[in-house]
Amino acid sequence: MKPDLYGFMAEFEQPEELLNAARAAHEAGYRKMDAYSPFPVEGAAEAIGFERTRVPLVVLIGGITGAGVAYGMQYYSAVWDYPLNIGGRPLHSWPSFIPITFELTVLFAAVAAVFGMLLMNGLPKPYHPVFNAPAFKLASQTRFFLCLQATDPQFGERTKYFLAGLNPIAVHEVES
Amino acid sequence: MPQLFKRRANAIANATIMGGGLIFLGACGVVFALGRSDYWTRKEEAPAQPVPFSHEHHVAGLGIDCRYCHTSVEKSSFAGMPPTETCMTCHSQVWKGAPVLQPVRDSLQYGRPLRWTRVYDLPDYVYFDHSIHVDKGIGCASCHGRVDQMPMTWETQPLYMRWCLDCHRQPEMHLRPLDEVFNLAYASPQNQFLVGRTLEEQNHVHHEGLTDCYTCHR
Amino acid sequence: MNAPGQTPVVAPGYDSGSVTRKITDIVLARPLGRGWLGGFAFAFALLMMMNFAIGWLLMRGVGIWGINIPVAWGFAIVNFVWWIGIGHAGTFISAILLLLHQDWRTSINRFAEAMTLFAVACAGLFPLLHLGRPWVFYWLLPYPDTMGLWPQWRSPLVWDVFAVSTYGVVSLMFWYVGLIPDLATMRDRSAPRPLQFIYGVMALGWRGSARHWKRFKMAYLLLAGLATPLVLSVHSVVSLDFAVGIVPGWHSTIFPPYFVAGAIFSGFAMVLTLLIPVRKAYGLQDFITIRHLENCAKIMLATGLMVAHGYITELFMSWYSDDKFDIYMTLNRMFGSYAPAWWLLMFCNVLTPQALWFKKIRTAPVILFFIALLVNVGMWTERYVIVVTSLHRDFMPSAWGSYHGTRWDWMTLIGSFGLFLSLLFLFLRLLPAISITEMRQLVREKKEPQ
Amino acid sequence: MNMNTWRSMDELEDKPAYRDWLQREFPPLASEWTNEASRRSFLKIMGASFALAGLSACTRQPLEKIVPYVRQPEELVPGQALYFATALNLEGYARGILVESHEGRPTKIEGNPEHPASLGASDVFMQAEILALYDPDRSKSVTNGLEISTWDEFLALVVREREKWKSNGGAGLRLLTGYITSPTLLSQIEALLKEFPNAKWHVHEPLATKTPQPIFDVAKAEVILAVENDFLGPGPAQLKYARDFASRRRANSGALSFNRLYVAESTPSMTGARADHRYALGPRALQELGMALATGASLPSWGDPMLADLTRNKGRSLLLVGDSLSEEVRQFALNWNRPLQIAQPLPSRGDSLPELLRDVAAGKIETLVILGGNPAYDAPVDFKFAEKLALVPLRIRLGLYEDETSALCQWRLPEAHSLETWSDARAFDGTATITQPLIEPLYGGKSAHELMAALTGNGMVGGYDIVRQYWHAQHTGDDFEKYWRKSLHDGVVEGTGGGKPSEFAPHGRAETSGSGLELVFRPSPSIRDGRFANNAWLQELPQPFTKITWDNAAMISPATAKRLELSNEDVVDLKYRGRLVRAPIWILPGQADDCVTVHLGYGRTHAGHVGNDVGFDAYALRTSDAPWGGSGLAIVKTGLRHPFATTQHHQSMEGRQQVRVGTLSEFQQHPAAVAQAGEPAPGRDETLYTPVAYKGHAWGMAIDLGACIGCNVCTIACQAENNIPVVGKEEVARGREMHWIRVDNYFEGAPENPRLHFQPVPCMHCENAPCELVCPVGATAHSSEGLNQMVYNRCVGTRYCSNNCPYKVRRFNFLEYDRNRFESAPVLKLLRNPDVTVRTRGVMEKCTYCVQRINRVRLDAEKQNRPIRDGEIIPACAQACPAVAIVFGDINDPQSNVSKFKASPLNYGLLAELNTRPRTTYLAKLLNPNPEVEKA
Repeated sequence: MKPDLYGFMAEFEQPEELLNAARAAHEAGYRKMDAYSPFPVEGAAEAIGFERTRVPLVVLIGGITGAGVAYGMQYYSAVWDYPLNIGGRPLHSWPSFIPITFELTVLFAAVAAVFGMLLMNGLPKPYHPVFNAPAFKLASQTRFFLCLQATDPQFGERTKYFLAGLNPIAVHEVES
Repeated sequence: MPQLFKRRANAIANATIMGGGLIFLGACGVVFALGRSDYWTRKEEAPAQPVPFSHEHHVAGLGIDCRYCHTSVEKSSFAGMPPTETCMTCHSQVWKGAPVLQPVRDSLQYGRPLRWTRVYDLPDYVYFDHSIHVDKGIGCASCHGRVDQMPMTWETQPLYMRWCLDCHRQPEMHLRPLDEVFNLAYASPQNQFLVGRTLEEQNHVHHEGLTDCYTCHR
Repeated sequence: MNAPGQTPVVAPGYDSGSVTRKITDIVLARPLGRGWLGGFAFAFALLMMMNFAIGWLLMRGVGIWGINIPVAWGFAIVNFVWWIGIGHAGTFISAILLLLHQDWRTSINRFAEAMTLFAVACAGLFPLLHLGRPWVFYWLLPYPDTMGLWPQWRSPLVWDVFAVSTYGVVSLMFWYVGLIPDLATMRDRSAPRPLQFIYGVMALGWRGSARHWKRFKMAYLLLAGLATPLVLSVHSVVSLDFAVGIVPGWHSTIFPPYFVAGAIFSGFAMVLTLLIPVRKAYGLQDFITIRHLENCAKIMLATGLMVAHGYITELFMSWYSDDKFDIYMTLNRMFGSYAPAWWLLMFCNVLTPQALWFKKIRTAPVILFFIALLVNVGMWTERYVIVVTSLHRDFMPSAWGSYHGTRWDWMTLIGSFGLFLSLLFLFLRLLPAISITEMRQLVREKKEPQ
Repeated sequence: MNMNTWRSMDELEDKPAYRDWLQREFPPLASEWTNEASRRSFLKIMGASFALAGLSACTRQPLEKIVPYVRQPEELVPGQALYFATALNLEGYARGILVESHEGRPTKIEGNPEHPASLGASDVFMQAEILALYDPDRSKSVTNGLEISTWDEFLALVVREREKWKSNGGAGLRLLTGYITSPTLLSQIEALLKEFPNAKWHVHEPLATKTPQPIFDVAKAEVILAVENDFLGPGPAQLKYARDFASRRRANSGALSFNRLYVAESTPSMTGARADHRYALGPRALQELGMALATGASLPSWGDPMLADLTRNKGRSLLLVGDSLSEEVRQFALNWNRPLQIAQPLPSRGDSLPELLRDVAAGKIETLVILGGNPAYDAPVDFKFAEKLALVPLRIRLGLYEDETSALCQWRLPEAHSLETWSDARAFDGTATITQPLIEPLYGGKSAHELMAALTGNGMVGGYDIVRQYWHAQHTGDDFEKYWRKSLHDGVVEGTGGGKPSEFAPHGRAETSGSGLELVFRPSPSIRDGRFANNAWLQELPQPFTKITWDNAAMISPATAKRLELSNEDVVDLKYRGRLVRAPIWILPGQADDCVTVHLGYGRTHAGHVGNDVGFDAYALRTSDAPWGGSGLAIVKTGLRHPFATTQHHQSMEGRQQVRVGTLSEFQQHPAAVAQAGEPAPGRDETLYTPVAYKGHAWGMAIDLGACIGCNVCTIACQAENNIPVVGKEEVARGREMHWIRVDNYFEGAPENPRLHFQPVPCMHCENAPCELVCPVGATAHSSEGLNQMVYNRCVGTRYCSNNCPYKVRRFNFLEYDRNRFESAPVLKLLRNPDVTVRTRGVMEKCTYCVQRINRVRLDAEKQNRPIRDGEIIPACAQACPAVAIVFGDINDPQSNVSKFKASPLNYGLLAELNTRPRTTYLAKLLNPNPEVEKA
């Protein structure tokens, strides 16, 4: 078995096949694996044992920060740093502070969502071993791939046959 | 499929993102710092003058009072620049032939005024009044520093609005007894805060309106 | 899936592959057409005209415009409000319709979002230009300056700064996030190395991993959730520019809702004005079907009715308030020196959309196109009426005046179309105008029953 | 009082013609200055401006120079203004002034409280003189024909001439001047005439009658009837009359001792606006009215109770008739008024213009010396002055400008401005003032005294010596130096007042026989007889009632307009006694029917770059036999249109009670009712917020509409004090005039004879200022003393504040007005008030209550450890106001004058129902009509 092997990759026609394959692999005890598809396949993540994402939490934190920053900034500058009598209105005109607080809440939350997602996905990652797989460019168009990685303790020559047993179109060797 | 990118592309990608971020922050920092730098404010920069006039020599050395030359500092917004005559009251006797004083002599002879370079230059929309500050117990040194230690005169303060506000917000931290106003060497006491409070009473300093826009801008 | 007799949202007989090919080919395979070149050249010429006008503006000052005392706001603000309005459809379609599981949104959301971005770009220009001293615009931003001063938070203009910039940023991220998987597709389908490289960089190395998809979907959903209140807030805030003022004709509590309605109204009008020619030019009738146009028309009808309701409420309130200034303002709008504008907007925004009650009209692209055009004009006129007629006669008869745009006003307005269209043409040429990923899902879902 | 209001005759913005005109008038690149960069350099400058736009925020402050004196003048404290007492002339009459001078630059003119003709107030002409002083168009060099010459060459000429005169006793020498009261100059002329007995001196003054009207004590008059006599309007005694009249219209202080004013006039005047009963009658009707009074013939229905009113108060009533009425009437009036006559200005000596021209025609004249004046422009047209002048071999002119008259003279000598010369002059009551120069002649001019000295063979003596010598001769007592210094300091020479009455020699009545339309000549309220035509401040000053700037018009009544099918801006030919002038129409409510009023002073051809070709020249119709107009006018439509630039397009109140008016009796019955006509202002407690408490001072202003005579001086005084730029006709037409305080003008009641109201409107300094709330950068905020501060250097120019200002008192620098063709002349930098920032393009500005004055007083008080005294702070507008209609002070101090004003039941806030809490409030106007007349 070549040392510089990233894993074996099975190529499928339909998302259902991918799902079944993934489930089978998981039952077979494989853990280090990933599924690739041109569009989100319902249940694929769960099938490969990826249950929950922490994106919502990040967004929540972002939102709260935004609100805090916005209101704090306004309160500090208008009441504390340079109090001005503006048309006889009170220094702490809280109703006027709401719009900006809202806007910054949304802004911070949104930024957190996007960058949180990219960060957790480890993107950008222009180079990745899976791209070595022939025909993988179809992963962004029509085909579905299941990749069992070499780092998995169960991994071995037989893994290839195991995948082949899931009647894919083809099984590719992916060198790292 | 052949890899579109080399392995190191990942590193490069991350580096560009990190780097970009850092460069942006850095740029902000530079602008921020530059705006506050002495280069920008010309603080501690002694511009060339037609005559190398030394406050150090005249004030510390000869013990001439500020008001001898800056006559209107107690009367007017403008402290007053000494007319050539004032220089010549002494220099018609001492340093008669000194070449450095040639411009002064010429000035008197041909009625050509001396053209000094401004050291403290406030924007034209700021209306600063010397007389009131002196009258309320703000010392010359508070803004002009130890001119008695300046061979050539330089700016000792950034003259930012924030800087003005510092004092206008809590004058008590900068007040001094009226008889110390022209004493450049005066050092504010440890308990300046308390002293300042009492001085406020004595010098009739009112906080009210000190930070109004119209106090300085019209 | 489809109710009987309803045109499908995508013509039958498509699968992932064909969908992908059809959309990507517009960019990758299609040669530079004369149409595109001509169109872009025209748009770019307009853009240059605007630059000329802006240059002169910076040289001479806002005095080259028609503004005066009492009418200190003119075209600049009208254009700003109008463009921001246009910018509402995009996010509305992608965010709100996503949350409402409207499958028909998929084939037009990308396009609409792009339109939103470009409209916001145009809008953002005007508040800057209309400043008497544009070079100190940054005083409206909070930053630790050497003066110890801050923005004045009670001013709606400051709210605008935050609302518009937030809206711009969020829309941009929303648009780009949606693009990432498609960019990957482009990367993998483009032949020339440089193209692969560029798309590759932009795709951030997306590889469609299941984990990624899960987080991606979550983030996208949350963004939609965040964008929804944002869409509603932006024009509310813009409307506060007027509602907070005490000028009769401005000082009105119904402004926020009816501005938002108006915004979506004009937004969809613009979507139609652009989609109808584009789908024809690029032969996308299979993806952007009559169904889409009809739904847009329906939304226009609904929002149009809301706007009409807004107008009527305004009239009613000024009568009901018994406020002499308000009553005069209303009469002056209807019968004063700017009456034509008011009647025009009534015709365009209230009368015209009524035609959309009829399915025949809703499904006739050409007619729809012209109705949409009228609505665009009408909405611009509405803002003109609100800004100008309210100001030109407010409280003190002795200070009443008049206003009309100079040629510089017009050059800037028309020039802004140049900016908008130039960006749009580039977008059509360089990026997938329809979300490929979502179309793949769609064609699958549509297949399932078989 | 009925508040039924009507729409103004015309609202410019409704007229499509107006828009067409704007297209026409402002071609494509609208609002360029004429001297703007060429299109070729456009891109270059454009690039620069982009760069500038980017960098202006981040350029290092350049080094500046600071230049001390070589020898510092004794009295001068750098940074502090000095004030000098002197005087200005209007048609020869002195009005005392105090001139503010910064480091030797005169910057502002105020009235001299010591002076009887000024009383500390000023009129528009006095205020504007300071601009005239610096006017870059003033004549700058001695010129002989086309040659630039020198004073020496001129002196040589004089010497040669004198030889000739010595031989023939000065036959052929003639002197032509305006009306002169200067004792020194008169003595010099006497000396000349004594030396050369055959020489003659002629006087020409286009407006003043040969013997001017006597001055009466208006303050003592219970009833006044003014027939075509605008005694509250511009004139040598306006300030005194205004003060006295207002003193009888105060409802806020003491007993209500109101006088009553009847006015019959052909065209609305400031006096007419103050009338309790006003009648718009044409000249013929006015003459009949006058005769009826004089001869006791029957009067119109309202006439009898009025006459009764007058006779009831005989001895305490005045019958003021205009110069245009017949001698009988004037004589009758004079006798009627004798008891209240306090002064009779000295009649002008010297012969009249016709006599001069007769001699010219006879070829008797070799040398004509013209001191000042501008006869070639303003002499009666039938004199054909210009062509006659050409017959004089040697023509010498001393003039402030290279004007129409100079153009016809070979020797043209630059005259020094009154503020540049030593001289003297008498007020209407004979009070003499020694005028002193504030600055060396800017353009090398000389004074009339210096010229006369030359003519009398004394060579070039300085004005100082001449004037001082004269007064030395007059001074009987000892210690002349003391007397001299005191006279200079006070601005009046002691014991010179109280002019003696003299024989009455009437002149120049209107010719009122004949039929057809009648023509009425009036001096322009802004530029008088044309002598101020090159003064941009005055040209841009909105004229009362019409609010027209930069123009004059043929003013007709609405009814006449309807009859002749004329509308505003129609250009017509005025055909009058075989002469023709082309003039635009303005429909003026309150104008008498079938009578056309035109303002003199416009259509100048040699005024300067400001005054040339503004309006039409009405002198072209003015004949010597009817200087104030007459019958036989025909109007012919031309189909052309001429656009006006007015500052107020709409002059109806729309029932919004901006100006609140009541009668004395109403006020006595229900004091509060008059002022509370409008919607009440919400109470202090009607708010969710805790109201801001203003400890210490709280500045406020009260404007007494009962006193205001609408003279516009507040506007121009403010302009002078606050460096307010002139923007020109095009910008005014666009609604961009910059005046910080405007005088609104409303018509109320029936169009044929409406009531006329004035209302000065400065910034209200609202406590709940709507403008502040909406400024995104806090460029406008409240001070701890309740001032609505406007900080130019923080303003980014969103203009939101102006939109949100219900009073529309904010002004915006739409363009770089400081660089336009009126302001860009470098010499005008000397005029700027150093205590006020000169605003740049793109920033908002407005009335500051003259904060520079507030601050100056505050600092002085602080330095002296004393409180600020009431009345110590006087804004420019208040200081100039002759009627004391504007009062400023601390409203926290119940004893202050302003607090007393505001305590009056007549006090009300403009648009106070908006809860703006204005610091500037108004006192409602009270009329004192005669019940019998109202019945009749």
